[in-house]
Amino acid sequence: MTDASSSGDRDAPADERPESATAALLDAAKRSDLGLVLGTLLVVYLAATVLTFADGLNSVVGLMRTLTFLGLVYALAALALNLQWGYAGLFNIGVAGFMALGVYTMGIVVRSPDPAFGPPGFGLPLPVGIAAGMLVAAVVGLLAALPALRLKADYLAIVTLGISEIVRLFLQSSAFDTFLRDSLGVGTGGGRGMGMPRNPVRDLFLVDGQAGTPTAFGELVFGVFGEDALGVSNSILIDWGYIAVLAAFVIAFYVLLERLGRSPFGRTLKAIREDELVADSLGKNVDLIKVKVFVIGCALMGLVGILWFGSQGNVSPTPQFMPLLTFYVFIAVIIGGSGSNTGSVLGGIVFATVLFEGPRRVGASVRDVIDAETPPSFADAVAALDPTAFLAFATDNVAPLQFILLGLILVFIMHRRPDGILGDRIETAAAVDLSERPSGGETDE
Amino acid sequence: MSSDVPDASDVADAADEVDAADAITDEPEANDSAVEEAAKHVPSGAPPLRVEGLVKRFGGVTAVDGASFEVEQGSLTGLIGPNGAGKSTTFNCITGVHEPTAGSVYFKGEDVTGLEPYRMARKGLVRTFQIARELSEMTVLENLMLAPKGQLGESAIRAVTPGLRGDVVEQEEAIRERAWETLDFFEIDHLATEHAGNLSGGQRKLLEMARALMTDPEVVLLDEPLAGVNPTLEEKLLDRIHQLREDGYTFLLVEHDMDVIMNNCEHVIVMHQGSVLAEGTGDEIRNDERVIEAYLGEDV
Amino acid sequence: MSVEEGETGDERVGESGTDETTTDETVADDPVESDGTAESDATDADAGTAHTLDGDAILRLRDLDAGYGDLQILSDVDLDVADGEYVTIVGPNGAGKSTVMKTVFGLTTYMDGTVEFEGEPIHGLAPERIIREGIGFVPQTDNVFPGLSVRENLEMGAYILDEVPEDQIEAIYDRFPILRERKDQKAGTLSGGQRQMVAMGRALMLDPDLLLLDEPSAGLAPDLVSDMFDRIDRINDSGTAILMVEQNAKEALRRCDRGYVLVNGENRYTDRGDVLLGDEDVRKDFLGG
Amino acid sequence: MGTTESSIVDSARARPGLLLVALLGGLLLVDLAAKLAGLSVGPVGGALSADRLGSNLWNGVVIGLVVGLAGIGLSMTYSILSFANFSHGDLLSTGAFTGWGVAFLIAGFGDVPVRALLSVRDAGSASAGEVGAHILSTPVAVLAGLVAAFAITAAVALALDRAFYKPMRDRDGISILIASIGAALVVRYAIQFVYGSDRRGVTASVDASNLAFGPLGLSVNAHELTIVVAAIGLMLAMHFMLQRTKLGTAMRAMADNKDLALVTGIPAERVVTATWIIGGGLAGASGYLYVLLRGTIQFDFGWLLLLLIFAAVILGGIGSVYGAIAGGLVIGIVFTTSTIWIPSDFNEAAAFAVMITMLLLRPEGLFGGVSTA
Repeated sequence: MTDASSSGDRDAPADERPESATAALLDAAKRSDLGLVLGTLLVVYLAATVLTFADGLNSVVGLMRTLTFLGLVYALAALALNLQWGYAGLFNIGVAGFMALGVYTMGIVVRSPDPAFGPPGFGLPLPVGIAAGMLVAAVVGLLAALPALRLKADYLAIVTLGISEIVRLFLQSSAFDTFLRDSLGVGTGGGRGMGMPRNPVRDLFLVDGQAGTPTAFGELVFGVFGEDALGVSNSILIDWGYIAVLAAFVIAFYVLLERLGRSPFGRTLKAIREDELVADSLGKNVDLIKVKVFVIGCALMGLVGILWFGSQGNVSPTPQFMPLLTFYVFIAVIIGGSGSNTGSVLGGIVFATVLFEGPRRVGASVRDVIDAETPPSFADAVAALDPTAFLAFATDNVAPLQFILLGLILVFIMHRRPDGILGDRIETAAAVDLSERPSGGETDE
Repeated sequence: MSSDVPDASDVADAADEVDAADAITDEPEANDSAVEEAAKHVPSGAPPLRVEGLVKRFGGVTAVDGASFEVEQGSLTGLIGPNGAGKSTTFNCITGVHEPTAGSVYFKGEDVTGLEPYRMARKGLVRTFQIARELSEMTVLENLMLAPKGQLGESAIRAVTPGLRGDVVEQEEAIRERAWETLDFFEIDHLATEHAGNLSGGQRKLLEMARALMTDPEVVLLDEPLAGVNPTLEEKLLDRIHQLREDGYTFLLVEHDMDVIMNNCEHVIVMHQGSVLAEGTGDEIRNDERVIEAYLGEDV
Repeated sequence: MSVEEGETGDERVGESGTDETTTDETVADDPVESDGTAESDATDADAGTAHTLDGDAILRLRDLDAGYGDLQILSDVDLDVADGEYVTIVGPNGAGKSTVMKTVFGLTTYMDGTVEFEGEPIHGLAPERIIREGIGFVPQTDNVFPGLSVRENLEMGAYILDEVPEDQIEAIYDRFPILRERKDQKAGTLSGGQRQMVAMGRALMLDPDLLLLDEPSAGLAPDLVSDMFDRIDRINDSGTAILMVEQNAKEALRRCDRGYVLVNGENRYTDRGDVLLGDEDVRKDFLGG
Repeated sequence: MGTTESSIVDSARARPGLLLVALLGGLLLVDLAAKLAGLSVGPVGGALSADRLGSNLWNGVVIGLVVGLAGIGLSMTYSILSFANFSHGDLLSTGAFTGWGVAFLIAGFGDVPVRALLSVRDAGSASAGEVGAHILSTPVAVLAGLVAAFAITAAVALALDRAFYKPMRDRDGISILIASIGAALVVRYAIQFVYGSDRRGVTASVDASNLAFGPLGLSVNAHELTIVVAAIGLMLAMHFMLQRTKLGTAMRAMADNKDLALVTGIPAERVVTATWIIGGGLAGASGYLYVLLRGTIQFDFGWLLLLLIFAAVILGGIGSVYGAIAGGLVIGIVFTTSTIWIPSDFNEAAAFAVMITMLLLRPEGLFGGVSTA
């Protein structure tokens, strides 16, 4: 990639020469959205390889799996939020709540009615659960949107945050769990959460999802990559199978949202974001369109909740659905530049890998090479007057440092690059090419 | 270049698409506009716009105080008055931005008092803004393509469903063509792919009017279309307004440049302190003592 | 102070410069004389085309270009106000009258030209500094703090002083006695005329050399307008120079020393108020010709 | 303009939601009366002792005062700087940790290493609870901590303004709001990094610290009394500052009309500085008092309180200082008395629901706050 860009740099005419090598790289990558995303993933994989190279292929592939999974789920969430915020300017900071609604509804619908296995459910098939999850997220979104969209953006933010917290507190509540059990015969599991239905991808590899009895397909995959061949564990391979599904969803979301954006609907959204009165005066029913886009976005968030947390074995309201989750997604969108779908995918990947997982991995690696005992507290680390001891403390407590970094990056972006890392990517809002006059039309003069 | 007015025949294709769209689309309002669309071709005795006893109060301040007037079919009517006479508030009450405290607004004989701006636009009454409100992050072409009524692709489902998107694309092509023709007409076709935020003040005014026309209106309310426009462009804009009038559009024009009003409008309405002070031709108005007093101030 | 750039002005204009008594004579006492002057001098085109003063001016605008953002409203505006003088700016809607005033106070986008006050360039200064220099400003609308009492509104006018100038507040109560009665009432509950008094009082707290008034009669009931103009006359009589933008051109021109007619952001005519009042061309500018 | 009665009828007709809320409120009151009287008619009524209601109300007032005190700063930054400050909750945590560090230092000086005292944690033989200060045993330490909480938080708020918000002064409210989320992360996790993430007790237990008010059946804790006195004292000081000083008047003027303040010659930056000092200081003090009430401290408690503070401020009318206090009291009382009708799992949800209902029915709040943006 570096080669390609530097040669491109040399060939470029003087007046188009970008200012620096990084700018050149960005410039080249920008011309191909797919190239940009794949290039970023490649860099991430390279870094993952460097970090875990010594531990063998299984660790390398395992880390890559974790990073890819997180990158893709954040990309999905960012895409859904981008529809609301980037396209229509609706400042929804209740993302976590809508994701929770989606995944919990799915769990309740699909789980076995037998209370012996934890909170009982309706025992319906998974597709019904997914549809129900999206529907409930959409309906709550609708209830929130109908009155709240008349409010100013900062009020909408507070209302959506409040709704997200109300959802979490209900799911957390054992009283609510009891209430549901008494009235509907289903439960949420309260603070302990609930186990998620088996991932169908697992059935692809294993008969009835049982470890040790692979299907023909599983046999094939395990045979090529598995412990006896390349040495990658079966569970990691199955996870990669799920990642393929996630990737398909990312592509589907992307295509869906691009189509929405590149249509008269997207054009109206853009107009509403810029100037509601103009859209209104040109005959667009602004309120209806805002409600529509809010509801679509919430349904997608419900789906993202299912795809993300539904694959995690167990969900619990705290800490999984704290408002912090919403802010992560926001940071992903802001990094990529709100309004751009490519930016959202890229922002999701960059956030999850570089900002979310990166510091932990790097911190752990650095800690491994420091030969010092960790002081029990910050005050002790300072009082020790020993840089090594302090570093040991810092690398052992890398999580808060990472959040501080996130905060600083957020502020920095708002100060310096409000358009995100890709800069201002204004995407065409039409279903047809607008770059030049169609040849059929008369040429002027 | 000859007069490439995007008149009814030029936009027939697009208009047909629009009618077809109205029949299918799920929004009830669109059906109204389909009805209106049909009614448009039937000559009706009622004036396109009539305002009766319009009153608008904000708290204790009465901005419009019983204004009544009519705008005739196919006319270019001027609305003038000193600052604070209530012109803008009247405009906002007609277009539905404000709900009048009292009084009525009739569009082609139908009581449309208090309808939201988008419903007024769908009925065929569109307005421009005193300070041009271009959508600066959209290109000039996108600005224009936003406006037409009954776009199939404004339904989210149609916009994304593979089988239905074909119709959307087809209609988009027709709208694009019509947008280009409108740009030609206003001689801003060279700016089509420019972001509207990069336009000069005068060009923005042209864009506003072009965009308003893309809604296929019957009555166009122009709020100071010439403010901040240089003389060359001013002439061009006025010329376009006259051409469009001949094609059957009706204009109500608020403008502070008296010469423009006197030389271009066959009928002038003067507002003062929230109500209509005088009506007549430019010469009648110019020599009306009450008007002179309203403009120069009263003896106190 | 240099006066080289003062163009060959009209003699009539130069006279009315510094003397307060002149003000009284021309404006209040002798309407007959004004009519006479109008007859003789208003020979159309050449009447009142010099926009600057020969003598000293406390406020001096030269070739001023200004507007909002990239929208230029004023082009090459020249304007002078002499010490103690009463100057009004009139003109049709959208002529840029208020823009002149806001530009003096640094509230518009300055583009080119000079704004000098008492010999010092002031464009680019923060409003806080301009107030210190001795200019007070009464905006057209929203010109009181509605949640503050009358007295607090006045106190805010003297924020830059360390101590609240009690004697000045008393002086303003003396000037507008109704404000003394209402001193603890929230300004938001006052009538339009009383609010206008609060706004003027606040702008007078620092005893400015020049008071800018943006359409003081706007929104006032007709019977209050005359009172308002009388008050402005008295403020001027006590030595404060006035630069006023007014919609009610007739009354404003009748009362002022000199008037400027602005059309399309440019100087059109400058002359003694009564002369402009009688000029047929000026009238045409308002109603189109 | 009609008579008052007809305008009430009109507004009820125009706003059915309001009517609904009024009916619901009336129903709850009837139910409450029935419960107190020990009557039970179908779903209405039940049993409720006056003692329990009394202690619920008292607890509500105490929490409400703390929330209201915190809301003052949030309201001020909203009205004067025109943005919803999402880092305000973490200023509460800042005040609590720094203030309690100082209180510990004074209470436990000599017995425990200074570095442990300043980081509000146990060391060696002494647990945090044992070092813990108490208003009856170590009144000086508790009061000094309060002062320190105010001062240090004010300094932190000012530093945040200079670093994060000042460069964005002319930007739109949403951009600054997003930056404030970033600032919140920085502050919250800096606290975690320095003080650790564990929840720990801070107040000592002292015998006979409850004062009983026999006739009312109320048992009032000495710390609750301290909080009420301190919070009301700070509110009165705030009231005096706003009403009687030039700076306070200038703050109200800025909140009323920023453009006019500019042309009047009010130095905006100086007023902004004062706003951060006072708003931040009050946030720090309220965080400190909240910990005095709860007895435990944890790095993210301020953040968790933020929505309640927003609820209070919105209820009172965002931008109005007095509204924030009144809103705080309402939220506090809703928070504690809602347990009469619903499980205590939902008391926070009830407070948010009240806020959301308020926003939907009367976005300007009970007292019609300042409209910005």
